[in-house]
Amino acid sequence: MREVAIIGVGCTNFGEMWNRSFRDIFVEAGLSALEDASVEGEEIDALFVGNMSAGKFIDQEHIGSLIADYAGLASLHVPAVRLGAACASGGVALSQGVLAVASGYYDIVVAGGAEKMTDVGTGGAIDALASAADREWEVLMGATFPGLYAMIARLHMHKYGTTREQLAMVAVKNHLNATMNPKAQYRGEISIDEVMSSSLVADPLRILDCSPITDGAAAVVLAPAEIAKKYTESPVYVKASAQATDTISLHDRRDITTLDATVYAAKKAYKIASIRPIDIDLAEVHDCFTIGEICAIEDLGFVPKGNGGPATEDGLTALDGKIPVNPSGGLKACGHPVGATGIKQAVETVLQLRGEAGKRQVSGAEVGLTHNVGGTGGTAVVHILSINR
Amino acid sequence: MREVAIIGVGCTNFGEMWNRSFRDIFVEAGLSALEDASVEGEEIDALFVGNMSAGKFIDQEHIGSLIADYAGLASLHVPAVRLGAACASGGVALSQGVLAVASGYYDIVVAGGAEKMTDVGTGGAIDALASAADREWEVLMGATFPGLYAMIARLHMHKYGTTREQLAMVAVKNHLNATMNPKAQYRGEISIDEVMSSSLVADPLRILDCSPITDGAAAVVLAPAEIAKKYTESPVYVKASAQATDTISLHDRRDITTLDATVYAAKKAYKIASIRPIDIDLAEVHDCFTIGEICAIEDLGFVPKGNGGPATEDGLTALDGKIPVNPSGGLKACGHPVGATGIKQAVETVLQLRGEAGKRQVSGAEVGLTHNVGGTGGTAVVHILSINR
Amino acid sequence: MAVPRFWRNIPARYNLIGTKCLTCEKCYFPPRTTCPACRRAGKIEMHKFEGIGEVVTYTVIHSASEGFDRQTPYVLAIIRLDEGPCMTAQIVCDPNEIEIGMKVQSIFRKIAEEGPDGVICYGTKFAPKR
Amino acid sequence: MAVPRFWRNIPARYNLIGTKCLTCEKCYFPPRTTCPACRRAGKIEMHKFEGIGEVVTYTVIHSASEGFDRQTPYVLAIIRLDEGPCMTAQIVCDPNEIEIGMKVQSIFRKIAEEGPDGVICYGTKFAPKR
Ligand SMILES: [Zn+2]
Ligand SMILES: [Zn+2]
Repeated sequence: MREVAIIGVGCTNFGEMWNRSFRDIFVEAGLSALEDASVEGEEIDALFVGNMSAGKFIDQEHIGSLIADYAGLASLHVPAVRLGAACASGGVALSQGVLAVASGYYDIVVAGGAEKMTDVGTGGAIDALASAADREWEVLMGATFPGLYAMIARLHMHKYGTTREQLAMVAVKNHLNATMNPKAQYRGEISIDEVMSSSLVADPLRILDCSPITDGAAAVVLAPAEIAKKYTESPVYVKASAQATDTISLHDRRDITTLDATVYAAKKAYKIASIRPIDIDLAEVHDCFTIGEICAIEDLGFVPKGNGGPATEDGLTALDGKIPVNPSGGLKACGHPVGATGIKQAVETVLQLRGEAGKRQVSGAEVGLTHNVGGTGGTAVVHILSINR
Repeated sequence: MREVAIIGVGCTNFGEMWNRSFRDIFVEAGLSALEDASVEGEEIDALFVGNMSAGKFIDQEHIGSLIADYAGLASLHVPAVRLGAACASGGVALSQGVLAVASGYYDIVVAGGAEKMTDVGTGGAIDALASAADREWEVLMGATFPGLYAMIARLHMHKYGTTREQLAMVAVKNHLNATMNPKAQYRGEISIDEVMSSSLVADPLRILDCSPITDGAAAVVLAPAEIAKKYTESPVYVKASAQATDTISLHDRRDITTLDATVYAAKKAYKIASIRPIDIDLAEVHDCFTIGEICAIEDLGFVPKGNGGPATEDGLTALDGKIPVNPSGGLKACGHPVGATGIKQAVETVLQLRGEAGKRQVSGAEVGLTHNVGGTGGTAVVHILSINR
Repeated sequence: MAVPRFWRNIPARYNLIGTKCLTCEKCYFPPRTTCPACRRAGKIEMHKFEGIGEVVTYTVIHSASEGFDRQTPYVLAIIRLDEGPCMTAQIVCDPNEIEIGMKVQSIFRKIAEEGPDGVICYGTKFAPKR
Repeated sequence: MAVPRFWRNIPARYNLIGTKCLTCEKCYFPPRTTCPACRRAGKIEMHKFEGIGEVVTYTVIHSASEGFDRQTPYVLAIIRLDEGPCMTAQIVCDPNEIEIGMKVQSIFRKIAEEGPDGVICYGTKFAPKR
């Protein structure tokens, strides 16, 4: 199989965009990625569209065709496929795009993701998000999505002594990073006290532990590594793309506090890339809730199991720490347009590896990791990106 | 890239299955395909799940994880991805599965599709199906899905002299074929008169011109051709897999009576397989409405443009015709569980090529074609299957 | 009939406002942020259509979606506007009167009954041009 | 709360009926048509659970989904049933009383308010085992 490179990236602002539609934001992200890659529409072989639930959010399926159409690719009959794995939809769109280029079947592929969440009210959005969990045996039993992560948090605190403050520190760090990201939904700092006194959603999680409802889209352009330099001075190479699955219901997991899908996907990715966790210079991880980031840095092997809280407290994951996590602000502060998130993580990582991340630049970053989770861990997708081929 | 073979197939009965859930039917189809292939769960490298709208039909996204879980593959952490392109979701699941094996990335892949449509009422099902069209500029302007195909039919009749009777003959033929298919939703013959006097849905289309609302699931097991004989005496080889896109809205097409996505996907498939339309021994085509089959046999190159009606009248596409079309009964009579259809077409074609199609067997069939359409032609997927490697 | 989706498109729905690409001079309805022909080379501006066109094909809807069911049977058509683009819309006329090639002109009408969100949807229909 | 989805599961929801695999002797709730461990080698039969278990973890829901919002705050837990499998359910108790490891027993209760389809959902909750 061929090596694959990311030759262009694009991303909309993240936030509430009342005056813009799903098709508008997707096209904006896609075209800015094409422009970044200096790729013409005629060169595109296929389009991979990550999306969690356009059916529930905008009453529209068949979004592959819709996006190809509005991007001006319909008259070229460019194949477009929609990919989904709940909150990991962007991650699977990226991994299928990588696979398609690696196979030699396609050369230039656009992998994008989008979610337009504010066309329904908050109730509608909460309902759509709950469809990432088992509707029958979690949601209809009274579970909410934050409630499921709250049960992970509760047991993590019980087993490992993780503190409420340590959870808050994840939010504080990611909001601080987001102040340096002009595309982020939230651009103001928050304090531990503010997190701790924000309203309870599902004990112990409070509203400032939760990622927001966001409109947004992101896209990357993929090409075989051997021709990447034709398009860009600074290709970023996909060293590994790995995905793993677990039970859809949290209650059926081997261990409630470990996302085995993350563990397996990461192990596979490290093996493919011949890279160890210690070699990673920065990571964009799936902090849909603060506890999500604590579990992620453990399950990705950055710290031993149970040490996620103290490691966060010690600043390991801060922008100037040993392994900066979520320099973009993460899902928590940059925003979480579900289907876009996995792609946006790649966009941020590419910007960091190119040294184009502005004030939030991680200095000297050469290898980055992205980690995208579906539901409470039913799916996990890990990518390792590097400036070194 | 490697050649790919289908080494096992499975399919549920099609129809209204009030007492069975989405997960139940998918697992049934998947396990029967594995059994047919003599493949163990431990050998499966990935799962590709075609589905149009589980979000709207059963309020459940994240169905990759759900299906992997209920098939007993979660503890193996087998990656599972959901693929969608409206009514062509099964077709894209198959094509992505083929790509994944062809690339060498995976060896044994299950490509399946399912739709559980009767958990919502008829109104809910119609609304979900309408999301295959442009919700904003077709549906909110008063279009229904049958209404869009009715406009294709009207113009086809106007331009080419296609008769109302010829449309009915598609339904009559496919219902006759379905009497010989024990898995079909409708097992009784119908007459031209019955079609012509059935209630008007969208003039000129009547209720017996329309495919029904169906629950069902289907699955195939894919393997590299070089190891296929390890699993089965009678592998069926995927000679081509091609997909094309067009505008989502019917009104934006170059020609309302031609599905250019079909034309392009078919041309590409014939080229890849080095096969001409005349070499095809049977075809399973997308007859969501009777006019759909008329357009399909033209756009696939079986007859010149405009000759679909007379060709049907002359028996060209009958089970004993020159090119039998929809021996399974098609979407029209076998049933149309949307996300399953593209896979079921492959299942039927494999059975035909193996000579295991019972009373509806097309004698001496060696090469078959499947044709799956999303929406009114925003997506088309064509596969060519053969017993000859 | 979710609220933001509908209101966002009010200029297009009420006044037949689409876009024109100054690069290739092609007109589009509904409005597009990108010219599908020119893509990044396209230069887009708003364009108000005259509302005159011709029926490309049509159907009479007997079984309608929610919000439209009290209007059945109604005529639905694909109309080619004089400026070039085609659109889908209802034609206010006797179902026996409609035919391919008929000249039509736009009118402002209620499109659908009050939806679940309490929105009455107004917009563009067409009528035979007299 | 679509009707068929709910009614199809009534034996499981009302009476805690799941499945047992005779091959590996593992019990499953909710019922499964296939044993995830044995797959095709598994032999499945119905199994009624005793309804006794232990709290693995819990939360107190303050912001609930539609149908559940009149019950807030309520306790939600993952419960390990004595027969092995875990399930998610509400615990009828004071939010201050709940703790990890608490023994609980099943009770039959209304689960959610009448939904948009007019169904009142009954099923299994748990209470502290006295
Ligand atoms: Zn232009
Ligand atoms: Zn077993």
